[in-house]
Amino acid sequence: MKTQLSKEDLLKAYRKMREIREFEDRVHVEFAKGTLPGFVHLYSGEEAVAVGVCEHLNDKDRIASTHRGHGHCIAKGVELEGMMAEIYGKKTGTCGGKGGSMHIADLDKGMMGANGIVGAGPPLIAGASLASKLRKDGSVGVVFFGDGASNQGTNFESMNLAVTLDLPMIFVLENNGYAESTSPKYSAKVGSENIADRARGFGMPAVTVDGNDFFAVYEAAGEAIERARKGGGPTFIECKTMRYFGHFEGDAQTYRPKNEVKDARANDCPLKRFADAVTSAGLVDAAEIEAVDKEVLAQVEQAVKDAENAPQPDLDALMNDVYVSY
Amino acid sequence: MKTQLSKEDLLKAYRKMREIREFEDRVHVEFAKGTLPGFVHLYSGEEAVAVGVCEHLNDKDRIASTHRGHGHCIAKGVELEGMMAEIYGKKTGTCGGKGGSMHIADLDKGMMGANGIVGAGPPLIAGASLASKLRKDGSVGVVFFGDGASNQGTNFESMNLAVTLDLPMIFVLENNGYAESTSPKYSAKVGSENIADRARGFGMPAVTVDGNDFFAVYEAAGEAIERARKGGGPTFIECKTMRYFGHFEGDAQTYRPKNEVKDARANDCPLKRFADAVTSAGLVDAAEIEAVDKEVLAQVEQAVKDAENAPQPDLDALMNDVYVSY
Amino acid sequence: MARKKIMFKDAINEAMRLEMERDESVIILGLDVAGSAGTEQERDSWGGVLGVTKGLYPLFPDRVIDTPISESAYVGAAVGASACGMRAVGELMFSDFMGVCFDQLYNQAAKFRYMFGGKAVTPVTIRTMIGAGFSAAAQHSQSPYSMFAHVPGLKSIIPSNPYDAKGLLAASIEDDDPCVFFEHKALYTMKGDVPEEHYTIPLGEANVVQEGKDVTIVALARMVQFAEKAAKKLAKDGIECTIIDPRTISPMDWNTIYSSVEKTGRLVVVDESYDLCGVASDICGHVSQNVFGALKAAPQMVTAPFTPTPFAANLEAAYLPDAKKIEAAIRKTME
Amino acid sequence: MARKKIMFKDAINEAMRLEMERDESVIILGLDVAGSAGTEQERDSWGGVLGVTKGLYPLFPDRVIDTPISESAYVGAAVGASACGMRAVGELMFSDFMGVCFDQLYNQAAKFRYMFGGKAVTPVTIRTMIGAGFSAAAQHSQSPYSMFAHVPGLKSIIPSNPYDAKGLLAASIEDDDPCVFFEHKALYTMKGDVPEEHYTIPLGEANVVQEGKDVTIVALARMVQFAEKAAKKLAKDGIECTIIDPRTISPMDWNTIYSSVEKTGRLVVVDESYDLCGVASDICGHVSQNVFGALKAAPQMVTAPFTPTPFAANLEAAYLPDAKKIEAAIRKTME
Ligand SMILES: Cc1ncc(C[n+]2csc(CCOP(=O)(O)OP(=O)(O)O)c2C)c(N)n1
Ligand SMILES: Cc1ncc(C[n+]2csc(CCOP(=O)(O)OP(=O)(O)O)c2C)c(N)n1
Ligand SMILES: [Mg+2]
Ligand SMILES: [Mg+2]
Repeated sequence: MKTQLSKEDLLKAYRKMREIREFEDRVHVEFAKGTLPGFVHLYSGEEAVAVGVCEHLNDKDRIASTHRGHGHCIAKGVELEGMMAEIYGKKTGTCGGKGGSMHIADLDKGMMGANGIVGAGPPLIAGASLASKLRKDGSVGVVFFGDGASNQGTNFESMNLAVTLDLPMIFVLENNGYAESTSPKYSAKVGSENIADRARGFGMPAVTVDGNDFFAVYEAAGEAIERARKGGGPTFIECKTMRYFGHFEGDAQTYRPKNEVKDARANDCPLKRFADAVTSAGLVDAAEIEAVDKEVLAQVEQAVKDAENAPQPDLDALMNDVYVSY
Repeated sequence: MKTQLSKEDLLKAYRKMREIREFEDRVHVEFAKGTLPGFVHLYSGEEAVAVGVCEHLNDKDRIASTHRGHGHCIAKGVELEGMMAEIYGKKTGTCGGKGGSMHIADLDKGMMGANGIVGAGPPLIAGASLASKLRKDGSVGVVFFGDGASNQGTNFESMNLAVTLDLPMIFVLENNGYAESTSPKYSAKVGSENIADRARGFGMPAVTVDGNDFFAVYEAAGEAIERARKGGGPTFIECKTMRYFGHFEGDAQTYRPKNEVKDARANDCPLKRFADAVTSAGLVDAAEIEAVDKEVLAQVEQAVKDAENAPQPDLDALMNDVYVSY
Repeated sequence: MARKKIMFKDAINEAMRLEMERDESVIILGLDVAGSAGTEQERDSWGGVLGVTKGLYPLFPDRVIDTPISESAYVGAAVGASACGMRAVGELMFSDFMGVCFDQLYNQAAKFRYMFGGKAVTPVTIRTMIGAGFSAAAQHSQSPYSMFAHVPGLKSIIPSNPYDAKGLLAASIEDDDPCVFFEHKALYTMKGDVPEEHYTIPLGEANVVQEGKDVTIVALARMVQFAEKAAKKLAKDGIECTIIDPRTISPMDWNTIYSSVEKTGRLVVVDESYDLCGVASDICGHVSQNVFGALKAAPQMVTAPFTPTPFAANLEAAYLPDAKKIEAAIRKTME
Repeated sequence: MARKKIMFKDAINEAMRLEMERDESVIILGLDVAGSAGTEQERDSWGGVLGVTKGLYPLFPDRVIDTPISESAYVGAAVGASACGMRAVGELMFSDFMGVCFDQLYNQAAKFRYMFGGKAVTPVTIRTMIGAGFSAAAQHSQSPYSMFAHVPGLKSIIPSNPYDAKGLLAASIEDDDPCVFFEHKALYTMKGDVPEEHYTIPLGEANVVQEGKDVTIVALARMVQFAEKAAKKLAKDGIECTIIDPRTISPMDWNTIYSSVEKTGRLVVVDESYDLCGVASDICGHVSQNVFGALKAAPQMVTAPFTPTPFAANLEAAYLPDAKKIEAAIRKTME
């Protein structure tokens, strides 16, 4: 295999993917125990998308995320300790326990929030990208959204706005084959195999890549982001991937073929594919991969413990931070 | 020229176009006198679109219109006497004076209303078309909308919904080169000459026709409507045309090239083109055309007089018809 | 009538089923209202995100229609179809999502009849969830019905128990005006006696849950339970409460509220949403305008504080009105 | 200060110009805010649909940005840009169009700060027209500010004269919270004294237009003029009115209203929108809760009837509150 990434970079990317996987798998377990409240949507299986894109970004670049936001947060550098505490609704959470799984954000890291409204991200990142363009600082905006969200008017309008204003903006479609229980074969029948074809009609470059192949995502994103940084306008990237858990935790997934996830885990896991590729190419040792796995496991274990033990928010937090001043 | 239309049909179509032209030109004059209130948007110049499409429709077929709705109303068979009275805000108006220019509707004629909200029509006609489909009565829904409106999320969402549900629905884009003062070259840069290319990406047939050529519109619409009636799903038709007046009455039109309208009136007028074509093909006599012109002139003259002399709505109309029951 | 108590959500399901049986023009549109669309699995896998429409697709496969995620288009389609002779029931999953499709309700459905000179009839019903209490945070916990009530042309219905839910939903679907039907998600599992057969409850008639001479409590949806709890507590101290559940806030049954206040002279309004331009201040305002002379004490509002809904359980508990806060407000009117 | 009186709309233009001069991060986004985009003619041909932004594009060609007709995208972009260090002024042409883009204000801008644990600052301002009186019918005449006021996280500003318009818009743009600025279209040509230089008027401070001992009138936007007219008429009969213009309804300056009612004991609220869940009933409700003891008579609301705005001139005139209706309401409080 060919890649321009250094060993350090490769291990960093792998670590991020592993952090996501470990984090999500653990949240899945904790949720099943009944210790976690609210609606929780997990990103396991889609790690190569978030990490493949975000490895090109720095804190000045902005991303907007979805209801399925943990992976984007971790990929963008939000600390998983704070995230875990947030999901537990604790004072030490990234948002002080006031946002929860669906609203984790860290603006200092350029992470503009998971979002409970499907399709809310594209306009926001159009704005972030406009700020980048006006400030001429070379930063870009990236919006992640699902195959279901790709049908929302806000998404279409934002594609058109990005083209009109020539924004440094990347649309990353995470086509995981389902919006809740509905397939894009029903809801986004674009007359072709790829939803990206619909985007191309808006007048921007649009590609479809294997979203479980970190390197495919990484390359497509790199090209798009570089073009955007240089004033070349927006790009649309469709990543075909799969979610390993239900739409949200608690979903019985009766709409899925029996072995879909099992097969994917066995044969198309983005982490395995990455590890196999880099080890068999001799770029990274298997032992190094295993060391990362262990470290991340321990880190997540600790994050859960800390979150469990962390205090609830103080009651006066209820009334704080509605406004800067009122 | 070749056409399947009988002489009677040709004269009927011409009469509709003439009614629109005469009606609008007269409203323009009356508005300038200061006798008409509110926002008024005129359709002069675009007659071939409304009539070319609506000649295929019957009262069971539904259309939704725009802020520029008089032409669609007339083409769909709404009586111009009631329309004129409506624009004057009189009791005898199509809507009893409560709607005005922006809300003329006649549901008995399948005319679901001019609309003050840009992009409101497509979802409504998706619903109308769904009703057609479920009732299996062979009726169709047609939505008219502008180049500006083509950027509204509702429009994109409705295209996708129409494809998803395989609706008997026709999207008729009236590309008249301006949304208020803004050109689609700016606001709908689709990466090609035609906005229809953007629609094609949604997975439905999409064509672009000369919207000032009645026969081109008529043929494209006929094909689409026939397909829809037979269960063949939605079609998108872009009609390139021009409005002869300002965005609304009172618009100084400083955004337009000096001779744009003058040239179009001289060389590309849909009525002239129609008359020339049918007379030179020997299908209709020039005298017959002139007779229609005269009759329509008189009809509009009378409509204005009647509207002027009609009574205002009774004051208790203020509180009526908010609900069926409350 | 002898059957077991059923859940609020099953009462809603039953109302839809009966309406669909009675009237071919009743259709359902929404996200995953059947489920599995486009997959190789059997349909009806979801029946709506919390299973409320489950089982309807197999009975009416043409009339339970899954849509892409595009609320403007499908809510608008429900409106448009209803203006063309159907009685569409559109499901807006959470009322929090109103912001992506409000135009089709507030400028279209609500205004057709008036703008078109009385010629339009748009018997659309929109079902949508409200309410906090599920750690669903700021964008899945709201109760924005006051915004709908402010719109002439719309009716707003807010049931508080399974019996009312069934009867009011049937009435909404049969009603010839656009109705927005707000379902409190925390009530979905509430059980109650519900006749199996079809029945309707007229829109615009409040339910007097209990009568007492000292104070009138007006409460909506889940707040009715809390009001009952508070009233029970106060009864021990000899304070007797009337509890009125308006059930619909547009039309509002002012007569029932006014005549109760004329008897008790005291008013407490409990609402899960905010006081500013909300239902609570509205009822206090109308009562003070129209039965001022009867008031013995300042009317009191018990509402959520003016903040988004917080995620953390302890904050959300503090955010919600509860029996204690209601009790305190009632005692205040008795001072 | 010695210059001629200027129009309300020019005062708004001036506020934007001064803010753009003072602060590079101020940008304007909207439909035809410059105009002629994509044509071969010179830009700035429109300056907004009624010319309010005219002349700004030539001064700030990068920062006056025309957008396609897609309110969700560009209002959302204004929000997003503002969360990233800009101070965007988004123009939503008519507030009636809120229904196509409300989510970006009500679930996004309004909630960021709270949901994100106090870390977000979103100093976006949305300018938008309100008001009837122009035969603009049901979809271009509304005043839906009560819906915005019901949303924690948003501020709602409603100026009634050129001086306030300039100072309040400057304050809104400089404010670090999301502001929605409602401009009554019938006031655009109203003239008044307006200092040429920059100034701000604090958000949340009512203006006491005049003081009188008998009755407190609270009125907004265009209704202030009507209230003044009614007060003048009543003054001849010896009835002295206080007129309060809240100027912002969220935050609402309750103190000023309450202390006035404490003095006069009588309240009339005039609002161009509807009573049901609107500002008028809200103010009556809050006053009755909080200064009940001071009230000598039932508070009165003067609002539009609960109907869409009719087109015909005679119906629209009957629809709007006016000095006569206000006078009648005041006399009622004096009975
Ligand atoms: C406006 C809006 N509509 C509907 C929902 C409910 N909802 C949440 S996630 C989801 C499915 C999203 O599917 P997709 O975009 O494919 O993302 P995925 O869950 O597959 O990551 C739906 C319908 C919502 N949150 N917001
Ligand atoms: C949602 C909404 N946004 C903006 C407007 C204001 N507006 C009315 S017509 C118009 C331009 C429409 O242009 P186009 O769709 O091309 O139609 P045309 O006027 O050319 O027929 C605009 C911006 C509106 N009425 N509704
Ligand atoms: Mg998906
Ligand atoms: Mg146009």
